[in-house]
Amino acid sequence: MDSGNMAWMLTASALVLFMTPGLAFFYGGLVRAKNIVNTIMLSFIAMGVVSIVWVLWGYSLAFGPGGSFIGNFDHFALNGIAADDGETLIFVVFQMMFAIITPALITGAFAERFKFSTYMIFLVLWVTLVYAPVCHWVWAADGWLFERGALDFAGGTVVHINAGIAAVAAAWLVGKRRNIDRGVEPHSVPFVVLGAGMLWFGWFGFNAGSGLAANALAANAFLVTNVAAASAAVSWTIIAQIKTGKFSAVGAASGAVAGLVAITPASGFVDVVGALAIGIGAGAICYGAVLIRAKVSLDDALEVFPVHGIGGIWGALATGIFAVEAIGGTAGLLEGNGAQMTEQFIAVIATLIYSFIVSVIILKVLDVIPGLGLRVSEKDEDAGLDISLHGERGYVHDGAD
Amino acid sequence: MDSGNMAWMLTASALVLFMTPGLAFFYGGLVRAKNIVNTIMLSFIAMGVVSIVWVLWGYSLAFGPGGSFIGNFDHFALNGIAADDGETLIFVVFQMMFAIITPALITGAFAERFKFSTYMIFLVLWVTLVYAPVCHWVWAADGWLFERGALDFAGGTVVHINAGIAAVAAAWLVGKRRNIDRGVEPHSVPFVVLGAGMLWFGWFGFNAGSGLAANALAANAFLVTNVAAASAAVSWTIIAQIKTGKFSAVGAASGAVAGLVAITPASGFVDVVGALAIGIGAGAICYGAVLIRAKVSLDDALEVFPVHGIGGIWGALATGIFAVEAIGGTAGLLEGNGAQMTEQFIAVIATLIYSFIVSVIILKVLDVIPGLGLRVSEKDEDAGLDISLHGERGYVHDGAD
Amino acid sequence: MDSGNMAWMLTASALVLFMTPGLAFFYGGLVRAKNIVNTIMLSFIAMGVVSIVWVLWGYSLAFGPGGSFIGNFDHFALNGIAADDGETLIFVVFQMMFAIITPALITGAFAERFKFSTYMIFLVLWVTLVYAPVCHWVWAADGWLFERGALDFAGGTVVHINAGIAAVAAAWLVGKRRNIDRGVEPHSVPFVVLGAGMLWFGWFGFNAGSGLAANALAANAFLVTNVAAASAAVSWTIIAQIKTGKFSAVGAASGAVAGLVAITPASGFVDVVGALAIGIGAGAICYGAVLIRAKVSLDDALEVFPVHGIGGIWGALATGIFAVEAIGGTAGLLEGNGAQMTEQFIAVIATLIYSFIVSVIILKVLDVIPGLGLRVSEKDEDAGLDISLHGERGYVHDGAD
Amino acid sequence: MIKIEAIVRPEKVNQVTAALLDVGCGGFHYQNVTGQGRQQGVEVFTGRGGQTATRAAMPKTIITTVVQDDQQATVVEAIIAAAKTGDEGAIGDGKIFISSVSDAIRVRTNESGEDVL
Amino acid sequence: MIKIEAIVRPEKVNQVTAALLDVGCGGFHYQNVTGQGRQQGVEVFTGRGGQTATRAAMPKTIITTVVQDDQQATVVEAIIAAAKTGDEGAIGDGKIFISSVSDAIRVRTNESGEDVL
Amino acid sequence: MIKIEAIVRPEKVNQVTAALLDVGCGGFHYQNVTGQGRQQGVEVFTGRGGQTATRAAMPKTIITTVVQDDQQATVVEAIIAAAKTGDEGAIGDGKIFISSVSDAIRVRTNESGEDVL
Ligand SMILES: Nc1ncnc2c1ncn2[C@@H]1O[C@H](COP(=O)(O)OP(=O)(O)O)[C@@H](O)[C@H]1O
Ligand SMILES: Nc1ncnc2c1ncn2[C@@H]1O[C@H](COP(=O)(O)OP(=O)(O)O)[C@@H](O)[C@H]1O
Ligand SMILES: Nc1ncnc2c1ncn2[C@@H]1O[C@H](COP(=O)(O)OP(=O)(O)O)[C@@H](O)[C@H]1O
Repeated sequence: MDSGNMAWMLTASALVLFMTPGLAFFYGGLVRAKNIVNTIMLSFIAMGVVSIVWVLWGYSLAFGPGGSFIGNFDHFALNGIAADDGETLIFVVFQMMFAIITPALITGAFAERFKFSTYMIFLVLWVTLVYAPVCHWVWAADGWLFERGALDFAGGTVVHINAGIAAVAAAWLVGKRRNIDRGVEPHSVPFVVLGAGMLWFGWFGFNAGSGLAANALAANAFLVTNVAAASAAVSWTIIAQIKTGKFSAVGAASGAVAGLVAITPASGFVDVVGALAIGIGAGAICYGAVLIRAKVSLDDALEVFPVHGIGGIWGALATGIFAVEAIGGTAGLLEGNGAQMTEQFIAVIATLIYSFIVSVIILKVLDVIPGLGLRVSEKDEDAGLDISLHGERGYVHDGAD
Repeated sequence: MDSGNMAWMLTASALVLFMTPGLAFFYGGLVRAKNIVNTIMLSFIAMGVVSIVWVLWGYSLAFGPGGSFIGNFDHFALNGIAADDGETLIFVVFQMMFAIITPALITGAFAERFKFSTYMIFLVLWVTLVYAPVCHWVWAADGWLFERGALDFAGGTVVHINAGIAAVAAAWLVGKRRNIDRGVEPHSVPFVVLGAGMLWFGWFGFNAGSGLAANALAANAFLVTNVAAASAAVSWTIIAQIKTGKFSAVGAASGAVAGLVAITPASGFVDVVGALAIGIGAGAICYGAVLIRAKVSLDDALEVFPVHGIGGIWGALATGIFAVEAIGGTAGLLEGNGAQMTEQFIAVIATLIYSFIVSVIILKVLDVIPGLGLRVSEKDEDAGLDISLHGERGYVHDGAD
Repeated sequence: MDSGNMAWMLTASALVLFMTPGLAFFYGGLVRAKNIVNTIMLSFIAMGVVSIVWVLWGYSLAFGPGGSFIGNFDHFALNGIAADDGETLIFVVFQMMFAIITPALITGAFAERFKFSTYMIFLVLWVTLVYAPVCHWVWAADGWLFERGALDFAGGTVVHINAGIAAVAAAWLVGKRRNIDRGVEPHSVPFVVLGAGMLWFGWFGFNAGSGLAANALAANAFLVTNVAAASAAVSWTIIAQIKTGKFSAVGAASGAVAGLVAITPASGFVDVVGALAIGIGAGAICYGAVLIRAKVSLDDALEVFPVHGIGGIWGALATGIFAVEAIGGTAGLLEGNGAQMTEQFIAVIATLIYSFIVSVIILKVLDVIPGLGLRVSEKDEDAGLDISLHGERGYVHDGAD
Repeated sequence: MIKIEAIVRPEKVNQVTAALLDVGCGGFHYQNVTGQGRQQGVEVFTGRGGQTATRAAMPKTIITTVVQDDQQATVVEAIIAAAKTGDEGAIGDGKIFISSVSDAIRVRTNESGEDVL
Repeated sequence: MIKIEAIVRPEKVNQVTAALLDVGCGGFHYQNVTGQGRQQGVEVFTGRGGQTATRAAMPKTIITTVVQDDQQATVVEAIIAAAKTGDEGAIGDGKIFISSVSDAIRVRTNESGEDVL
Repeated sequence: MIKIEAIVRPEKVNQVTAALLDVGCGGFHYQNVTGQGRQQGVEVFTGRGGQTATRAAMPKTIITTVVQDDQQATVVEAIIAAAKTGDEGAIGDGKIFISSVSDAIRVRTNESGEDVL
């Protein structure tokens, strides 16, 4: 790997890492003030736990030799990777950052009521049993979806659909929050936008880094990433404005994230016109999905499925529609390659089914283990998780301190 | 473009994008708590709207072939840019980030009272009719200022003087805020400094990226950028301290921004001694400009003209004074090339006049279009724009939520 | 320097600069709300003052030719560095960022009570008399510790032990804060985690940039940096949970920082297994050090010595233990090179003694100079430093504004 | 006219205010306070998260409503029903203080007296 | 001695407090509260910005001043003049409550009674 | 029953509340307010940090405790001792207001009267 590509991959890895604190603030701003510490901590501790899992066995399961379904333990603790093999080392690092943020995304579904101790174990199990296999299917050279030719440049299926559907499982099993009939006003809109800004910034590493090189493909990925985020932010904002008469900043931020989600699988395959279509579509579709989600009884608190699940599905299909052969080497539906759509469908469905089922199993098991369980007590939920689980108040402004 | 240069330009583009959320927080901290969402949103939505304008026609008008005044529509929707032309693609991206932040800078002038719907249209018109032409003059190969030899390494005229004088037009036409006779205390000093930190960080991409390569010139630009920011922060802080007896953190942050503004045009041409002079001068001059601005009746709410306008003018002239031939290939006044000062003057004056007049016309037109208008109602202004325009409160800490 | 290495060093320099605002927020969140502006400002102004000192004489003293103890003034104002010598220019920049954050780290010790005017002079003196020499010893080609072969890849001794022991001197001489018997609750846990996220992100530049190239060594440094931060965050969190029953977010953030500190000297020498050991150790050791510090009467307000001093010592020794010859060219104790431990010990002890003594002398002198003095008045301390020294309130949310 | 001040757990505010409207209160206002009574302290982390300290003063919300004298019993009952934890109640559920108000004036209309409530 | 508590729109605080000083009030204090009266709710976004909900409880500020009995009329008038929206007033302009205070003590000097105000 | 409201410097809250517990107060609550009395203003920066303005209204904390009538003197004394700056006191140390409370009810138990305090 030449120094230029290495320079970019080091940077891209740092950028993707920075997305997880970004997510902490994006999610943190959306909850009530009494749960801010907990919400931030759900993301932050993922940086801790998942990094360890990844270097011990996660990477090996995801990218080690094995079968078409999952790798093996050959690279346990990065065994067998030479100290001067920069290409592999930086790939381990870059992929680690993806493994961190994926389960952190799920936490939006069960915000404001999940047991923290159980969550730490959930992280270990979910990365091992769900993330690593799906990652292997899509990105490992011998993964079955990779071999079929499903396109997922930067993680539409592996990261977003995967997290989105696991979020459904989690929201369902942990149950509805107490006392939210009046709706929950985000306690800090600035934090939501700060988080969105950090995510947008970091996403350039996510998408433009996924070609593992600093070349024209990376520049294109960067361009379309920005355009999709922008157009989804605008489309969500305008649609919400038409419906309510107000320009929601949280909506603009959510739209940007929806656009970023949708362009993720497509960023190595589409041009700027495709990006505009994907972005505008993402803003509209995910906004609609949020409205529908509000009508069903599933308390996916921070809309993980409507944004990451639906946004990811839209992106995966849109990749099949708008792929431009001159860019990523594969033509899409609009260039006459309808077959690609089938592969995209298969990847989506397979991820949805596998991730949902295994996530349910993991959560069910954690629920019945004595001393664990998914949900905090009513008393702790009412008082807020910050005081009850973390012994910390988010903000202390009173005269006494 | 080799992988090293591409790596740096990808990074620099991400850094410049990150400046806009930085600006959102810098400005957001300075306003009253009831307008925080609006202020942040003015910057954030620019990332949306301008990105779309830029890839559709903005880039083409700014850098497409045309005349010495403006480009044409040849590259509408990036038409004619090959998928493997990384050099052009990353240039489109890098320049897009400049087009985003420039109108976002203007928003400081009309903070706390501008109609948001009108603003979204203003963004489209201003980038098209003011930003694109001025950008063409200065940076396109056939731009008239470029051909005359005016020096503007990273956007002193294109970005800062341009935004600064448009800010005067906007503050003048939208009128004074209600009820500010007691002065407005920044509602969140931490956000001001957070924003300044993000701006300072992102500015390395702005200036050190403007040579479009990772080489000694970039390293020098990085160095002088940091030195000018630092010395302006210190000079503003000390001068304000002498005058008032207090060390204002907002002053230190404003000084840093003033220094960054002033070094922007110079960063490819001066050495570290020039940077110290430019920085110290920027802190003193912009501080004085703020005091003078407070004496005239123009309610440029967040001091856009004193900092970006005056700072930009000082930087443009200082470039002519301190340019070192060994660095950027052009000598300045101190090295005996007095003629360069003339070019710098012409660029400054041309930008001031053109941007002011066209900004006034745009705003006047928007003011009279039925259903638009520049200013929110008194009731909305009093209640705060967050609730009235955005349906959101910045901070919700009360017991009920 | 090829474009790839230059690209990475530009990026790494920006990342390290970004750590100082990160530190401002990390520290700022930990203090009481009435001192937030002051605490942030202590870090922010270091970006101003130290940058100036560094380019004028700091770099020259640290890296100019001279003796084994300190450089000389040959490179005053960067005299003699050619405009096209990118390699030296970027080295000046990269090292400048280290010189900025080191004294900023010390400020945690005397938070909430130090005189700001005295602090600005302290910055100049400390960087000149303590930082520059120690930096010279360890990193200059003719530094005596460098010549002996002490290993410090990215600044365990130069930055962390150095700041940590100066913090002891400062906390001791400035004395205990008033009215803290009930303990101080951090006033903003979100800011603490934001700061920790920014630090973690920036630290990739710190450590992976310290090889001055984008190569396998940088990738390894990046990897072990992340792993150590992660494992220390987890170990601190779990140990604190076992002791108290709560999952402290401030603890997780502090653990991450402790891990980052400890891996700093080791990051160019150890592999992932070493990083896990160093990280887990750092979390446990620094947590214990905080508990012990709370028992002695030294009011090192934000635990600079327990985290940076003890964490840095652990890292320096652990480098000697876990160094892997295949990575950094030097074997450690576990590979049979016990002699390395001796060098590590000498570097630690020398830094502790020199930094402590000279810091004490500087502070004593500042204390007795009329008009200076270390500590604010009781009245100013009680009212909070924000209002009394800075004329600013951190947060203004009352109806009147 | 009397003023009823109820200090309750912050998480009960929505229930209590809904209950006030149900029994015909014309208005109310509430704000966060820090309060201490018999409630046992909670442990919070101090400093850098190593040490903990016990804080007995806890976040509470005080809800104030001015009503006619004869509404006292109804309103107090409504507040208690809404603010109590479970059937048993729990320490820290709060207190209600009653005091007299001599007049009330509506800013908009200059009206005064009981009609204003 | 009487206590005058005025619940007003937050944006009126500067005017009201200036008016208090004008009519010779010796001091006051104010704080943000959330209040609900007849004022119609405003629509706010909830959750991720898709849905909206109506909130009738709105940010208000309560200004408290303790004055001598005979100042009641002057002070109330001053507050009304400063706090009213336009000439007509608007729903939500606020309310003023009067109650009696039995004593006032100055911490600095231990003085008590009307001189303290 | 009387209500004692002490407006003190924010930095004195811990001392005052400790003093309240010492003299046997059953509970209290406190909150931040902005207050103005005779205290001279402080200069603060406005806008972008160039200009300054004088603000006379300063952050204060109001501590409220309801006690039995006969505790008035003890409690007031305790507050003054804890809230005063130095031996002399300083302008801005605060004020204490006393008013009467007609009843107190404990949410948890429905008890009322002096036992509740
Ligand atoms: N005497 C008092 N004066 C003012 N406030 C009080 C008083 N006693 C209790 N409070 C307030 O009521 C809250 C609940 O009181 P507490 O004694 O904890 O509950 P309980 O009455 O159920 O035992 C306290 O946190 C405090 O805010
Ligand atoms: N009975 C009451 N008790 C306490 N506060 C009240 C009461 N009625 C109104 N308020 C306060 O006064 C504010 C203004 O009341 P509102 O009824 O909206 O205005 P208006 O009196 O102009 O119709 C409310 O938001 C609330 O804070
Ligand atoms: N008449 C009053 N009504 C209500 N609050 C008052 C009154 N006078 C003073 N205060 C409050 O008491 C605080 C201290 O008053 P101040 O006059 O500054 O102190 P001192 O009594 O020592 O001269 C003020 O900031 C204000 O909050």
